[in-house]
Amino acid sequence: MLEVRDLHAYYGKSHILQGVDLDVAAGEVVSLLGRNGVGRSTTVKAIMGEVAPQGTIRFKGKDIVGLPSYKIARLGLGYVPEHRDIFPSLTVRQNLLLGVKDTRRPGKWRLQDMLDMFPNLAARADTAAGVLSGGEKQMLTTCRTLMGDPDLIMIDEPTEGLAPLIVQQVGDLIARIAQAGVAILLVEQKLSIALRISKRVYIMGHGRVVFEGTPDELKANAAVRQEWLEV
Amino acid sequence: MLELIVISTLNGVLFGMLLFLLSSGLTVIFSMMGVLNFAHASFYMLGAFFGFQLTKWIGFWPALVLAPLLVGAIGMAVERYGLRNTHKHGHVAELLLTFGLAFAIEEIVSMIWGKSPVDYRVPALLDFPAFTIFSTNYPAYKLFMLAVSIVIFIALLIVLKRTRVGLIVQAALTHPHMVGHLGHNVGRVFMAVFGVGSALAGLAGVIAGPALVTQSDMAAALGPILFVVIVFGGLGSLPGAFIASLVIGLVQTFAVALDGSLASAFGPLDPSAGPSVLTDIWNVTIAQVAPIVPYLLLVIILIVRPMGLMGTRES
Amino acid sequence: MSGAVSGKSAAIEVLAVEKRFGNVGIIRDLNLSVAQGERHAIIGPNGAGKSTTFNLISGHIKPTSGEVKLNGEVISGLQPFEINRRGLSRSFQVTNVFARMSVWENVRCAVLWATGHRYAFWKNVDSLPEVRERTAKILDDIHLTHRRDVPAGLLTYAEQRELEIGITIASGATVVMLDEPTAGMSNAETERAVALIRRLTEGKTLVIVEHDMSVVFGLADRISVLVYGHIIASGTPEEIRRDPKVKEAYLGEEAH
Amino acid sequence: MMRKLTLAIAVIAPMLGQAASAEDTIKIGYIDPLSGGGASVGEGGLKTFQYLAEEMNAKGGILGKKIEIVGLDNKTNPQESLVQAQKAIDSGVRFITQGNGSSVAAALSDFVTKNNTRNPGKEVLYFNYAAVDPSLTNDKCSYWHFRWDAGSDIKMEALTNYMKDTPSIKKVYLINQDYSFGQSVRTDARKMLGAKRPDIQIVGDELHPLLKVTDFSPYIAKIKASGADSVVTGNWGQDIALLLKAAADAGLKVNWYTYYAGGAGGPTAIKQTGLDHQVFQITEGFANSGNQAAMDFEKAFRAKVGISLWYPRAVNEMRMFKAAAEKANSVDPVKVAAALEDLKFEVLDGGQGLMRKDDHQFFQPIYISSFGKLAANEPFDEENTGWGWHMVSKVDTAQAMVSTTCKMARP
Amino acid sequence: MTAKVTPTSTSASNAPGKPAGDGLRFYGVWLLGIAALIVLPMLFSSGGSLTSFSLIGIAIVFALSYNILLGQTGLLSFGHAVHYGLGGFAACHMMNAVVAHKWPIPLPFIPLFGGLGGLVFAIIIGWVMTKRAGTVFAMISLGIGELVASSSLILRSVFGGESGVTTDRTALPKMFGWSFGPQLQVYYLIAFWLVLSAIAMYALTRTPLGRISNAVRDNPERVQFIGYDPHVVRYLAFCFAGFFAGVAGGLAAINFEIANSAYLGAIQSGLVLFSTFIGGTAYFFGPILGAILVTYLQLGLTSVTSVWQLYFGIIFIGIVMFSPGGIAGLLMMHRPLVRAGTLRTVILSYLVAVVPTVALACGVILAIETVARFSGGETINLFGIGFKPQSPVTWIVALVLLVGGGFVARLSWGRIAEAWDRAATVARDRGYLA
Repeated sequence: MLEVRDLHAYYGKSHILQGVDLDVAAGEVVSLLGRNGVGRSTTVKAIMGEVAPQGTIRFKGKDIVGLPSYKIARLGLGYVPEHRDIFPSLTVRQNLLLGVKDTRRPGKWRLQDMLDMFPNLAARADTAAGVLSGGEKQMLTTCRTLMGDPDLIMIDEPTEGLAPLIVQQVGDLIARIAQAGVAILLVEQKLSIALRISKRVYIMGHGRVVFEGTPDELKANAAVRQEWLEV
Repeated sequence: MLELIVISTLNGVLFGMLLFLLSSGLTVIFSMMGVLNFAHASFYMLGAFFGFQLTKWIGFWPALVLAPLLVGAIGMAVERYGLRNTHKHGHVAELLLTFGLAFAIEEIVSMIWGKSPVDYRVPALLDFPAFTIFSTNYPAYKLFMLAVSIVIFIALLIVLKRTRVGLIVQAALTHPHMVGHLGHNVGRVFMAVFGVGSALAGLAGVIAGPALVTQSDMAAALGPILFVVIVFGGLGSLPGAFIASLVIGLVQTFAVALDGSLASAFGPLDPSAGPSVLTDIWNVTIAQVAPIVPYLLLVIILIVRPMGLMGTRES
Repeated sequence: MSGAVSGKSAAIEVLAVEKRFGNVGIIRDLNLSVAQGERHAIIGPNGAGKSTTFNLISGHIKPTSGEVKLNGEVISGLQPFEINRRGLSRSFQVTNVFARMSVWENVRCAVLWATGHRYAFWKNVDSLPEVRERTAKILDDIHLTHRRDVPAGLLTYAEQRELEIGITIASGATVVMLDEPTAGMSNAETERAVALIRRLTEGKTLVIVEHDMSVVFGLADRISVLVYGHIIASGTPEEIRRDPKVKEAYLGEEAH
Repeated sequence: MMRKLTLAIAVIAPMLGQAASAEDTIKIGYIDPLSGGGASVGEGGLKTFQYLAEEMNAKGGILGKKIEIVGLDNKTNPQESLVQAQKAIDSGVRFITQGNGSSVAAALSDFVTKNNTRNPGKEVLYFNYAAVDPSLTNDKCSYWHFRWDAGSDIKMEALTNYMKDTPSIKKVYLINQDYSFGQSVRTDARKMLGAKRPDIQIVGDELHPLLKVTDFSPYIAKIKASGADSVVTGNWGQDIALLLKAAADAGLKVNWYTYYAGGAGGPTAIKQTGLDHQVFQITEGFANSGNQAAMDFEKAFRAKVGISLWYPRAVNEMRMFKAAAEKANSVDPVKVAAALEDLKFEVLDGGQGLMRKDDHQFFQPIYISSFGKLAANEPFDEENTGWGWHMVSKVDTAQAMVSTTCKMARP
Repeated sequence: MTAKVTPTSTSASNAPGKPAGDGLRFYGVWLLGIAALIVLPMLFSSGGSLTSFSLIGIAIVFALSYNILLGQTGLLSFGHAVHYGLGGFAACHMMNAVVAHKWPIPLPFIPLFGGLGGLVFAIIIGWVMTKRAGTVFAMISLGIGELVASSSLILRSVFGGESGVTTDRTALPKMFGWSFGPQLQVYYLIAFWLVLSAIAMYALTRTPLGRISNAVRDNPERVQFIGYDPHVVRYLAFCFAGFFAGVAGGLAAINFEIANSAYLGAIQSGLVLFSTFIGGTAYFFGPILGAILVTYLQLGLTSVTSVWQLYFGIIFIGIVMFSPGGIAGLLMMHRPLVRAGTLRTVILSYLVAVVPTVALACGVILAIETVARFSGGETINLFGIGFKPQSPVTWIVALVLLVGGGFVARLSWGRIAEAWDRAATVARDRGYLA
């Protein structure tokens, strides 16, 4: 469904992505792992058109390089950014409603489903989103993107700065999305969730993919973990 | 005394609402795009002249609808072909672009309609005194202006807070990229915002034109006070602009009503001292300085509270 | 949790500092002590409050409660420039150089206050020998002499990071704080930067926030681990490496 | 080579002064706003002078020389006026005329005086057709300045002479722009009314900032509260239009004694407000004055230029200039100036006028007229409103004379 | 203020260690400028030219003083004329006082008092104004500008109401036997002060304060972490700007022998902003170019067309949109190419573009003038060809020029861009362009 070939990206003159290749099939859960600063976030930003990419990016067979991000989004590619850009002055409900791309064509995720799924959000449906806790914000942004009915959702560091219990909940949410048949590209630093729900994992280092395999293969490969992931 | 207070209050509110009518569009544009549109008063002037011309051709009421639309279209063109390209050079460049635009528009207007005031009249339907207090008439047209201002205020609040478009606009204010990632065309949203802001200025022009003088220098005369209103109220805050309009309207009206000066409060200075700055300051009445009081308020509030009355950010 | 290091007097002491934004507590009961001449690294997962800690110490933001001391003197509540004048200098995580000025000018500006020229408007800045020498030395140290006339905004990312370090140490501050100095650098660049930092901070107190563990372990005498605005562990690199709490915080799993 | 270069630069540089053109034309520099806020007034004046020049040229000009009006835009800015005056003098202008803005007039008068002392043989005369600040013919008077408009004190003299005989006036409210002209209106009114009709009560005396007020309702409220039956105001431009509008809106029923209600946009505003014959104006002439020659002139003027004659004094100025030149048999400014002193002249609207030697102020009959529906014998309306000026009173020259404090330095 | 990276900045151009030839060239430029100032009145000796040159000189000092704020420190002021005006009033009052008290102060010293007038006000008001930069500063300056301009009409004893304060420059004690009556002498006085002020302001950019001002402009936050209080830096820069604006005002007072409220107003503030921005704020000589051009246009355009303000607006919009670095920025863009020796390709493409661009400009001018003069019916004189505004021929010519010129011009501009890219790539390869 998503095909990335030889993706390069620059910040000014610095060559951040140096030829990334990755694939996500329909309905597949794939994790993109690696330490900070290796270019994981830049990869998803480049796919969304927020960072000017060079190379080939195909989504559902369509070349999306150079498209404005709203057009990419409308093709069915959802993106939950790293910093959980909620709209702080809007209420939770309004945030969720903004995820809907076209009010005339309701998608498979409805507002009520979301609220039912997350009693926390339901309880705060009409308060300003700015006061939510980090975990709730993560739920909110992810749900908001789901409201747009994506076929593939890219989630950047959903567990960043979250307490272990909340991390667990976020993991559950992602698993549920996967069950619903939405493909997921998960950018993570923590191994636990990624290994639990992914079908395949990529590990990035220095602007390239340095490892590709199943979670089991990764668990087995201590050297790779030691070199690219651990402290 | 009571009479003067009642009438001054009424006048102040009416004038304040006129200010709000004029500044609402400016606030909308600033709050959404961070652009201080120096050409706003020029769009107001365009509205007045379009209103005048269309009234001549098709009557006031159709003009009331059509002229703002025209001005809005011009505003959208300015955003699309001017501001959008300038955006990368920063807010100062954007501001200067509108500064130049104000110059050009004034000249274009005077080229087409001349430099004398045009005969733009209150529509016959509203040309009667609505009510009388203390034997002072209040013309229906002023009440019409008041009503339009309030309707615009409420409508803008509803649009911004309640409608989907308003939500997108508000969201785009803080997180334009995110809004794009959700599949909304942010560029078009900004263009529309600028269009609406300009159209509001145009509407103000159509309505205020007959009440004030419609002339090619009307923009220059009103421009600065609009900045006072929106900066005083807090940049980008619609309720702030509303309150600031009222405050400035009332302050100015009551200042006129007061004849007090330092001399009347503390007695005249020793005349043997001769003329000096002190005697000038001593003898000037509050009424004399009424129209510059807003600027004083502006400077004071910016020094004390740089974000303005209701603002949340500085720039 | 992280008591004062015995034997040496503390260069930086953070005492029970708390920082709240609205209702959200970003930093909770933060205690940290960095001894004179120590190289101290602060690590922790994203969003733990490392940069906020930096901002609290350098005066960029004011603590809600608690105290920060520099060489025994309370500095919390002072303006950043006042703190800087007392001998603390910091860099920024996001590159924060003077974009339209040349590399030479960038460094020279950072030298001016410390050399006592302050707001002088009667001196020709080009004919101040000690300023020139010091600037030239720093440029040499950060290997940017060949780029001296290029506007800083046009440098490569790594060069900008190096310039950032140069500006930070230019004032000759005794306490240097570097916020992710190698973020976004390639391996080779990182190695060079580490060597650079090691050399330039010789004999100074260094506080560094870093993600790259090779940098941290290569540089730091002591490490503090910050999680949720609170320091959960503080000790030598070996102690930290073995600490199970740290592993959990980082990898989100029990150590196995 | 150098000459060629100079020439080349001079060609591409329009500002670098043109060479003085042929000697058989008399150039009159018209310095007034031709762009910006005051342009509507300035353009009207320019057209008037151009019309007068054409008319004279058709009759052989002055002493056989053609008259050329050079329009110079001063943007109502005193400094800009001085630059324009300098440019004009460079291009051979020896007579300048200006009217809008007392600040400009003061600057020009001062400039001309200095120029004439510093450049003997290149004297310049300044004909003032509309700046009415009394100081120009009193403490700041200059030998090289001649004024055809009646000073504001003269107009007030005429107005108070009329008011003296109008017993219905009992309570007067003064509202004026806060600058020298407005203040002289106010102080003269107080002084003269006090002397001529001590029983009249001044119930209010307001100064408001010049051209800064957008809403006069608060002022109207004050006037109303004061119980005034008459308002005296020197306001002009939008300040008079907005004032009258606000009055009409509030239903204020008073008589308005004004200096400039007839200015551009004024009649339109009065008609809009419906103040039928309640607005009075003090002028040295007006369209329906009843004088046949004046009315013929008005008719021809309107047919050609398309606006009404705001400045009968411009006619007096130009014709008197011609008379003086012919009397001196020269267009040398020094000789013309001498010939103008104490020159008697039959003004456009009838009656004898006098250019007083003491202060170079022209004295002439003053009219008080009201604006409203036209009577049968009044052919001229204003600004296509269907309303026009109607004679209320005529004050003869003798009755419109005031004393001067001018101590003129003569060459 | 968004930091904009320009290819080369003021600071980069005069870093020490430049080759000796550069130093010579540097002094050469200054000497050439001074020589030009001396020679100019001999070439153009009419009173009008002298007045124009004098005004341009004053405008240059004023614009340079404004650039201390805008270009050097990044402060956008809408009220800079306040200092100019107060300087003018101070100078006028000083001149009158000198005459009244028979003080032995000759005229050439008067601009200094103008400067003090501007400075004193800056010292008083500046501290609170410069607390913040950006929009807040801009708006305060707008408010202060309006307040002072309005007060000048109320405080009559100082400002003389709207007719202002007049003075007689010839009444002061003579110096070298000059009375300063003739415009030529005034011109040389202005030229002298122009050189003095320009040198002083240039020197200011090379002091620690000047450099730190640039740092505050680029990044006020970071400045705090190298020991400086940006507020103090802005305040000092503001005071210097006020002083030199006051000098300019003093010169204007000498030139016109009058000071009035028009000196203080928004129009004057707007003009200096125009001049400085059009000239370019990134280079010291930018405001000089801008002041010359704007003053020239202001004096020249008004006698050619009645809609000069429209052309002003169009030029300004064009500069903002297509060359935010101003004329100076446009010129200096070529410096790396000159050094790399690749300018030729670009120049050729310029030559190709000149014809259609001029045609387009003529089309615009013709169209505007046709509309402007339609009712009046005056003939439009374009390069000696007369066009009647009512004639359809004129409209067709205008339309053809507009559309045709516009179309071809766009094509040729595309070629310029290509030529630029080629030249710049070469320059970059040769290391002349970062």
